[in-house]
Amino acid sequence: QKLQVAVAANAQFVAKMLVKEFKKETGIKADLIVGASGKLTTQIEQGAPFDIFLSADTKYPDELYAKKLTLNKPKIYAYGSLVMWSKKNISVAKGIRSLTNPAIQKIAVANPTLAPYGEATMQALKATGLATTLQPKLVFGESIAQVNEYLLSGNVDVAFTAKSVVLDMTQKNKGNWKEVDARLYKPIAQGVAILKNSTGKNLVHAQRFYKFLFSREARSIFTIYGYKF
Amino acid sequence: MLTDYQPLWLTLKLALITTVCLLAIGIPVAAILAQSKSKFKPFAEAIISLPLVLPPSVLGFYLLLAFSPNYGLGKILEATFNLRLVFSFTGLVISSIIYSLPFMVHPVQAGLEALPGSLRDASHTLGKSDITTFFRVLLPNIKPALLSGIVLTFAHTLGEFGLVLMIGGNIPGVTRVASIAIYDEVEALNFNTAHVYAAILLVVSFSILLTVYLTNKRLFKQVVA
Amino acid sequence: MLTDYQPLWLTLKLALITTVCLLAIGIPVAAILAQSKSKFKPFAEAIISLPLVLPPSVLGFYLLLAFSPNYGLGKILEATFNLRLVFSFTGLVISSIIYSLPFMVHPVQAGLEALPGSLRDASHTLGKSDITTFFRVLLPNIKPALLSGIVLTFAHTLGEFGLVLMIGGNIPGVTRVASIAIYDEVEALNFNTAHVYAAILLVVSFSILLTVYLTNKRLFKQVVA
Amino acid sequence: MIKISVRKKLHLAHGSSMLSVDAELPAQAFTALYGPSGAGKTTLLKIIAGLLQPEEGIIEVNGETWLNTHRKINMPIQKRSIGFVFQDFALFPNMTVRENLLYALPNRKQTDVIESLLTKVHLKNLANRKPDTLSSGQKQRVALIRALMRKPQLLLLDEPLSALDDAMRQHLQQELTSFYQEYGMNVLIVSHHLPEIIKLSNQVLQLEGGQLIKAGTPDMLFNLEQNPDQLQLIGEVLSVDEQQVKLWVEHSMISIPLSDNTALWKAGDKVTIACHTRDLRFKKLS
Amino acid sequence: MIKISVRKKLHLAHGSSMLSVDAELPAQAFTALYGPSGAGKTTLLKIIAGLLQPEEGIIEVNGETWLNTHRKINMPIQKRSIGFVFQDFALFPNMTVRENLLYALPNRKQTDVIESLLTKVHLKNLANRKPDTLSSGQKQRVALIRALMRKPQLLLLDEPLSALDDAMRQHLQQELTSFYQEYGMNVLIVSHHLPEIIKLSNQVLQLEGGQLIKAGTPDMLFNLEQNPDQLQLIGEVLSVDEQQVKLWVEHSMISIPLSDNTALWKAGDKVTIACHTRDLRFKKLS
Ligand SMILES: Nc1ncnc2c1ncn2[C@@H]1O[C@H](COP(=O)(O)OP(=O)(O)OP(=O)(O)O)[C@@H](O)[C@H]1O
Ligand SMILES: Nc1ncnc2c1ncn2[C@@H]1O[C@H](COP(=O)(O)OP(=O)(O)OP(=O)(O)O)[C@@H](O)[C@H]1O
Ligand code: MOO
Ligand SMILES: [Mg+2]
Ligand SMILES: [Mg+2]
Repeated sequence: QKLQVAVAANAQFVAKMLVKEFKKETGIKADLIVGASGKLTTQIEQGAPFDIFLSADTKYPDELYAKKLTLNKPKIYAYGSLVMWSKKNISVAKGIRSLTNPAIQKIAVANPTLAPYGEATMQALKATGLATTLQPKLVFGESIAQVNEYLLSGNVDVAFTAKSVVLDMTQKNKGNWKEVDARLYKPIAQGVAILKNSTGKNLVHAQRFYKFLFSREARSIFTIYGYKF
Repeated sequence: MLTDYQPLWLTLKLALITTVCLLAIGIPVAAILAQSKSKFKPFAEAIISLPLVLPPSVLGFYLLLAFSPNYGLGKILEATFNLRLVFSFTGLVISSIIYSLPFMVHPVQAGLEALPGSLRDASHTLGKSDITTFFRVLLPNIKPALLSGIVLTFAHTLGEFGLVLMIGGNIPGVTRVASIAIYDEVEALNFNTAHVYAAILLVVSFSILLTVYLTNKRLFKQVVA
Repeated sequence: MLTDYQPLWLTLKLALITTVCLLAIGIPVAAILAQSKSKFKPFAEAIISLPLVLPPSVLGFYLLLAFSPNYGLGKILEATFNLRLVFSFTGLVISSIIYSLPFMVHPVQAGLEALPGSLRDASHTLGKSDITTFFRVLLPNIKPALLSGIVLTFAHTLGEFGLVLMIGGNIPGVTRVASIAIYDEVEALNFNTAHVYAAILLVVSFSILLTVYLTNKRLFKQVVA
Repeated sequence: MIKISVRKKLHLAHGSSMLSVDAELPAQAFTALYGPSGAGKTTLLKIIAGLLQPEEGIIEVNGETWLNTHRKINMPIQKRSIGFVFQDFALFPNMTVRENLLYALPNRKQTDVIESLLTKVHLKNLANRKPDTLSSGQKQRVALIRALMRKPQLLLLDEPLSALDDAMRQHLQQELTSFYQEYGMNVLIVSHHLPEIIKLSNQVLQLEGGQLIKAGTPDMLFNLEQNPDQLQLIGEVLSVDEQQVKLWVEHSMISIPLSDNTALWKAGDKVTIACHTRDLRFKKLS
Repeated sequence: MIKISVRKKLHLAHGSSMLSVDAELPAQAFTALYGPSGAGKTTLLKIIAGLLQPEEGIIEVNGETWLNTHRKINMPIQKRSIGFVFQDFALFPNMTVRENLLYALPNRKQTDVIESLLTKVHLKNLANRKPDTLSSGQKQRVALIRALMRKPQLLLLDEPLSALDDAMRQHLQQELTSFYQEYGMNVLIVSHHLPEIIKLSNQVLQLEGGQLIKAGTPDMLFNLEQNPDQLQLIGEVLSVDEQQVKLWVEHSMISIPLSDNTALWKAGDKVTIACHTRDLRFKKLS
């Protein structure tokens, strides 16, 4: 059976590359299950048959560790960055302040109770003091992934998403983006853990993938996608 | 823990508005289908039944594109009426109407088709127009079917989930309906809140259905006895 | 772009198995309800219709609790049979059966109730048992209703989304059915793949429905002419 | 005067056939439509009412053209001055008896018509009942007076008296005759009860397999005036022995002594039996 | 011998009433059930068949107890040796005529019974047709022979001949009589056609408002005398005017002068007509 990798939505594109590279190196195939970190955590608690979990923060893997659902203490594999991504004709060059522009009608944010990137977005908005002003413009996606979808289908004008997403996407020339001032939100430390569910061959594979995540090859891929260490 | 009842009220509002709109739309559609002998009737019936079998994610995907201000319809709406349907209550109402259409049309059409043809004929031989015949003879005689249609539409809209998940945007007070709230609370592991919402929806849905089945029996008995 | 057809096959498999199981379960249930005069009948009917109106997230929530290896039923199943229903294909089949139950029971029950009572009586006066009467007289005379039941069940299972999202997860080859794959591809921004899946489901669903409506008309004509 | 000339394809049990009727009925005729099941009687009535369309046809009633397929005239049902009593009565279940009648009344103010007709058919007490709570005889009477509300030029009745017990049947026959005379209208009634036809109608149309095979007065059609002093029957010889001949006549057996006349008879022979009415003895059945 | 004693609550139009019948019928009786619409005829037939349950009752057929509510005996419908011809025929639409008969046959090998009965009712050509393509007369004949497949001790017929044209009615009357004699069974037939009852039955039960108001032979009930020197017929009064009475007797009309005897007659009355055989004139048909 293929390795089952539960991955936070912000990392879905980088994870795809990682899995490809991992297969090239080891011949081990892996499936990605993408979702909001909180949703994946809930599913793991319900007994979802995942082998390894790449979260968007450390809170969720720690919670699983506390409930003895992981094999190891979660470890940070990368730090992510929050960006603002906008449609072609809308500028976000002035950062969060540019959101007061009346041309911006809808702003997509990941669900702060399920997605760490959503939580970070709300922190940034509050820190700027624009949270209440912008409130009527906000729409919430299940995860970063739905936020991306809302922007790409043209239904919102600005989306708060992960840098890895825009780096993947802007190659295809899709709109403008601007990094959110890193001082406005708590650093997004992304943790990984091998899960109790993983047994036999899959556990061996999970352990190899876990190790691979901290390898030089993996790190260079993470770097391409804008992650820091 | 304090429960936020707004999603429940919103759901109720959505179900009510959808049902009223579908009464106005569904009854004429059912009436036309019931008396149609056209060879295109099966096509029309298949299209109307589509929401019954199509995944909400398919419908949601198409609506997302259709309503998007980037393309076609959505663009026109935004340009002319400054109306954006995704992430708006109006959008939910429109998609609920599409989604619940078969739940209104089917029972009413079946009711009309089950009426003996001689009732319509008799009214015609008494010199009455199609409209008079429909409102004074046909419609009053399919009350149980009409009731079924209303109740099924209402209850089914209470239960709408997939579509709202895709085009709603989870905006409290605007598109965060009860079914979405439950999903959210479950995913956030707030099982207690989820329990409250789920229990309320379960009780409401069950009560509505039970009323229909008990009433239908009674209505039926009235006709027979 | 290369399309992964596995979700479509998985969906087909789920729909087929569910339909076969529901034939075995739904027909007896419909038969019992059709001839019941019990005062509990409306309760049974309301319970069976519940999946029609209940949000998939409510049903999903309760199934999640029931199936979860952390509590009651799920714990027992895991302990005694080492069977885990959440995030498994078997779990999907069971929840699909619950979810599509009214789609099989309703048409078959309606078909049986619409048969003139004298057919059953006549068979009894000819010395035939209930079972013989049911399989040789009643069932063959509700072919259109039976066909509707089969097709609606099949098509409705094709379209299952909310439930799978909640208790199936998104595990390739196990629970990643087409409706979920569409949702996923849309979120992965692979709109093209989503288009392919959606178009296939749309065409399949529409063809099935159209066949039913065309066939029902033909079957009906056969009876009348 | 009513002129009917219609052609319509029928799907009969033995393949398709043609309903083909050409008839002229005098003004204020009480016409019976007679013929075996499936002959096309109901179809003809519905064509006249406008409920079915013939492929080809002309229908003229009292000088007004209701249908002329050549001249593309097809008067809407609502405009045709008809009253139709359906085989299943077709009372509106949602309305009481009085509401059914009120619905049919063209001028809603003339409710005294309703009251007088209700009284005439002894339904005054039931005026506020819903149709489903009425006996079939009562339903039939409501259907009949409802059809009269418009004072139609043509009353179409589809087997309105079949499957009723004799008392009820006779009561309705009388009422029908009196309405016919009082309103001076045309009546077209489907019936396969010969005595009823003879009693009620002054014109008969006989249909068979969609074809009009006979038309005329009941006297002409059923040879009634042939020999009213003679009773004519047909019997079958059951047995012949030394003393007597046993005959089967209309489901009873009689025996007669041998004679010259009967000498050559043998079992199975068919025999006509005649009797002068003065030799008959009558007794009313209670 | 058949013993019936049942009580069942009926929901009549005018409120609820009681079906209350106590009767004993001799072995191999051909019994007619007679009475106005809503009297409870169909209900009684269904109780005997076991399709309806009375609140209280005893039914014994040829010494076998089918129902005894006191002794809590209630033989299942399937075990009762009955043939039931329903008002709506109840042929199985999914089976051809032959398949309908085959389904009813207890021993699937004796298919020669089917062929001989099909021949007897002139349906051999239609054996492979589905019921929906048959005329109502043909359907009725299939229903009748299907009910005979089990060679039942009791044949129950619910208005099997109403709403049929005369020719078809008489044909089926003859067939019914011959089956009755050939099979030596009991027959219980619902009919409101008096001549038919007198022609066919040797026992009559008259129901009204759920009550058995008269029982006996037709001779007794309708004051007929049986006499081989007498030809007995039943006629219907067509009209009464100043000079004469017109009567409809067996497909022809006769008229007789007014007399004291006929003074109180009115149209629709049923009349027995008797004639001594010496007054009959016979002529062999060639
Ligand atoms: N709309 C129609 N078009 C063509 N054929 C029809 C139509 N309606 C009925 N028929 C057929 O025409 C034939 C005559 O039907 P119709 O109902 O007129 O008979 P009927 O004389 O009224 O018989 P019954 O005495 O049994 O009522 C039947 O064989 C029937 O199947
Ligand atoms: N199952 C039942 N229980 C109680 N009452 C019934 C039941 N079925 C019928 N009735 C009522 O009993 C009365 C007699 O009905 P039934 O059908 O026996 O009459 P019938 O003599 O056959 O009349 P018809 O000549 O019209 O067929 C009717 O008024 C009917 O409403
Ligand atoms: O990657 Mo997340 O869990 O959607 O913030
Ligand atoms: Mg007819
Ligand atoms: Mg009856």
